[in-house]
Amino acid sequence: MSLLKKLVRPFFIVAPYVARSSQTVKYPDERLVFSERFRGRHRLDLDKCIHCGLCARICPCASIVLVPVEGREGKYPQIDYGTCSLCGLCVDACPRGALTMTDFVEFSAYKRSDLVYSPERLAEVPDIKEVLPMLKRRIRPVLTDKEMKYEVVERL
Amino acid sequence: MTEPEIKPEVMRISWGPQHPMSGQTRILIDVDGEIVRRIIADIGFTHRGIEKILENRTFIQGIVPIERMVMADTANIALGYVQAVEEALGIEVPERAKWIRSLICEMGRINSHLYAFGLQVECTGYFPAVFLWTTVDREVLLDLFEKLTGARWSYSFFIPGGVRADLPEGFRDEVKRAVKYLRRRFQDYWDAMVENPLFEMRNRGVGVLSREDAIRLGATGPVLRGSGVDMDVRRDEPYAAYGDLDFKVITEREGDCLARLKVRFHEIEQSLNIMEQIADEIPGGPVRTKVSLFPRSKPGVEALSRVETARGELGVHIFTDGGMKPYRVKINSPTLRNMYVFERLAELDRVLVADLPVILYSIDPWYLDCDR
Amino acid sequence: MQARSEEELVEELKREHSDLLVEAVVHRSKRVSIVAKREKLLELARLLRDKYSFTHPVSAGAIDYIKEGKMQMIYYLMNPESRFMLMLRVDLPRDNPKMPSMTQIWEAMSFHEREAWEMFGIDFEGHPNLTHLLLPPDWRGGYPLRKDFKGEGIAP
Amino acid sequence: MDVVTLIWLYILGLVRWLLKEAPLQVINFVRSLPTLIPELIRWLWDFIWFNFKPLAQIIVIPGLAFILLFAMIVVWFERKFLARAMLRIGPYYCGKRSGWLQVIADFLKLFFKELVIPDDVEKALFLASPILLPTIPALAITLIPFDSNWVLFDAGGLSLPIFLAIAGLAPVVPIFAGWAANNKYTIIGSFRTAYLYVSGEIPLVICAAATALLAGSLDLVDIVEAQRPLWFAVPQFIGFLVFFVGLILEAERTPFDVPTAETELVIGWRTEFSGILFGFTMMAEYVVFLGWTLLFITLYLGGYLGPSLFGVPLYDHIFWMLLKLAVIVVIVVLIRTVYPRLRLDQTLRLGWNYLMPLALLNLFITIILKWGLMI
Repeated sequence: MSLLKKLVRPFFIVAPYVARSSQTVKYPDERLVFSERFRGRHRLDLDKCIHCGLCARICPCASIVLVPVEGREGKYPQIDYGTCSLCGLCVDACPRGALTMTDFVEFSAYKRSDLVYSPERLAEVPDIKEVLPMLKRRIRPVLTDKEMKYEVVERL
Repeated sequence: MTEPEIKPEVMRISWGPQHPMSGQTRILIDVDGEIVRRIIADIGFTHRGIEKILENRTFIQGIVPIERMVMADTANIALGYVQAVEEALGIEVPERAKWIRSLICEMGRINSHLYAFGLQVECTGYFPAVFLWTTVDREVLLDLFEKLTGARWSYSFFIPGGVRADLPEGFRDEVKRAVKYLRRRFQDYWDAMVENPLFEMRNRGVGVLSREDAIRLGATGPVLRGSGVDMDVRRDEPYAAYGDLDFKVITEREGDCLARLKVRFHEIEQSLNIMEQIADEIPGGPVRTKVSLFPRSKPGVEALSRVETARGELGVHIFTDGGMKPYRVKINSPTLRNMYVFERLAELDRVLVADLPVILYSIDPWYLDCDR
Repeated sequence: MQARSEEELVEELKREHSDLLVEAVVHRSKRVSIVAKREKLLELARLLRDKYSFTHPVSAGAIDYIKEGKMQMIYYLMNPESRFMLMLRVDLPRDNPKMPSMTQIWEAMSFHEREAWEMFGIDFEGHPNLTHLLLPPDWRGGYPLRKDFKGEGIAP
Repeated sequence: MDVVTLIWLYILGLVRWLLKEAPLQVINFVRSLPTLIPELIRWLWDFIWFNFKPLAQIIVIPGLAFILLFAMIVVWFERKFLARAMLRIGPYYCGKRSGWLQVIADFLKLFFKELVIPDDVEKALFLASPILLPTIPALAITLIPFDSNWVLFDAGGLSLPIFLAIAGLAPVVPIFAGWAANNKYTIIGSFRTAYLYVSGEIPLVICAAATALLAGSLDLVDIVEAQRPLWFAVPQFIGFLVFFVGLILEAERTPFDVPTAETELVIGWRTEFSGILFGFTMMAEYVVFLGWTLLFITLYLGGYLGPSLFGVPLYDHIFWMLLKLAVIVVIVVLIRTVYPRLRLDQTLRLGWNYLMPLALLNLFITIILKWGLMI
């Protein structure tokens, strides 16, 4: 008898799942809002940088190189996102807080050379609407006792 | 690997690396009809020379490459390395940092066990419903990781001298809520799968590894505990905050695939308990002692740190020569030990072709860990 | 078999089998290191397994001391009762690293010895299947983990 | 006369005919065209008119369109339903939210994919078997009565045996296919198929025999009509369950999809097929499933019979058949999410140790029942 119960019970557990809300994030249409500490693309504050080169020294992937910038003195970090692992050690090492990390993750490019971000390019983060024109809403996971849902934070 | 000779009465099947279930390895099996006579594990497809890479990185830089060993269980692997570095360099860690480390390690353990659990279930031939459920539940943990460390997978969060940041605001409540949610979910798994008679038929008595064999062949982690050996580094040699935490070491006596699955299942419960304890009782204080970014070691020091990762015991043995980089890092990876057990299982127990993926995933292989 | 503590084991070994070992120290709690004489290694290993019940092999690996001109093979062993890590070491000359295979004592050392064979060039006598484990079967590039291996360093 | 002279005579005769007679013939034909074309059209019209029903049956139900549509709808439903059970969405962008176009897109993709034929395969058999695969069960489907006078191939009193005979041919093809592909996975898969069919088909045949015995006829229409007072699922409950398990086993669906077990044998005997050949094997799976399910409905669930109130039939229609089919599809798909796959030895043990004795018991009960009714 208990065998029969065990055979039948899974049906009653699985069947309600069909009615539950799906967990898929429909990415180009909607995008998660990442947490504050999220380690995405860097942003470089050119005015704060003191050209110490600690970021380049600590980078485990050797993807930071110091290059000169037109119209400014000293050398500034240039990051190759083809090798960067977004570990954030450079941000930790930065003594003046010139390097910070944003929640921008849309890196993909057609050429490998496009992944090398010059200091000027690092200084500004593009608006998300430029990169993802089809983005309709930003969502956030919300955990209730029974299930995980996504709630819409902002409609674009 | 050069292939050993084939006996005339068997057929050799090359199982992987291009196979839906083999993963990044090749397993040669000699089959006689449906019975597997011999298993030969041909590992090394993902060998990246992490031990050599670590010799060329400074102590702090080494955290990033070593995390690439096991992506599902980054925290435990990184902790092994960081602890070895701390021991070699003589760095003290504040109490609160230790607790945060334990919290992340337990979350990582659940994450990894859920992955293993889902894969083993899928191997028995479930349409991947359960695997996807575990993926969804891992999402809860990944969100927590993201809030705490800033990354979902390879959070280079542990650093010699502590952790990189304190818990964010309200994080303890979120941990408690996640624990509550996950507890409720695991009841579904237990009812729908572990107690499913067909699932039991596929797992019970399959790939039996006796206690003596488990010790003799050097099994580790859930494989060893599934065979009834009560061995867990967290308790035998407490590191991080495990000395102050209250948990049980789970063992099962049967030594078959179901026992290993149950060990993982109950370990997840224990990890949830630990998470709750940490959220309740975490002490205050600083989370990081000031350590130079480029620490210099004393010559001739060696430090072996052992941690219990989700796959078993990981040992990181660091030798220094006085430079800024380690002289040699020896990694005792858990999967390599378990792969040897897997290779020998065809001799110890009757293995059918259909049992092969179940046994393989019951030892929870992570080939990147195995090949390093 | 009564479980011995680290100090007890070291003292007993020193007292009774001083002819088999060069050195036996307790590094810290739970870490014992024994340096064996190369020619008496098998005897010591058998003793450790049978008398001191170090039946649980953990791992093995080598280290290349290029300045001293030696290599050290380290076997990590564990007693399932007393649970401390025993490091059984044996010094080998760098120009002729040859030693008896420990697979005769601990079967599970097979993988680790194959790894040491391909990475360091240590020749294990009596190993049943000394073939490449991690490296490709046609690897001719030398021994990667030796210190004089001309590998690439950190990429610029 | 020798042969050469004969040939010359023949050629000369032909030339003479061409010069003298042929132009007259052509002229006559052209003259008679205005009368001939309406004749032809009328003849065609009559042909279609008188043969409309079988033609419609061949094309629509239970013919090609129905089988293809069934395969497509089940594939779509399975993907969508399983995705929901896994908390996913399933096909989404192709064909709005429902993703129905995805099935067609996949079919087109399979159709235009490169056909990779490995070097050392048995070429003729390798190419023929995927085409034979869906054909054989499709032939069996023609015997199923979709209404009391909607039987495409009315074999009368032999329809049940012929169905079983044709459907029993189907497992031979995978064995050939697996052997022809000359691959270790396909060989193991095809031998598993052989084992599986032998253990599954005999209980099915015994169960079918029991229903025929109860109905007193081997004609499927008679069997359906005999269920008018009560569906055979009730008096033959054991047979009903055995047949249901056996039908999943025959269709190689999830608890018993041993021959194509993905986790160990890639996809079993289908491993080497590519492009449209793979598409055919995929379709064959659904056609086999359809065939056995239709027989199951016919034998146990009253076929085309609608619900009846106290013995008064409400409305018999093909619609009921399709409705019952849909319900069974949902149950079988749900089983796929709930149960793991059994091993080969466990499947065989189930077949021989449980299904076979139960089927015999069912037959025995039926005989007693029939005997009791006769007395």
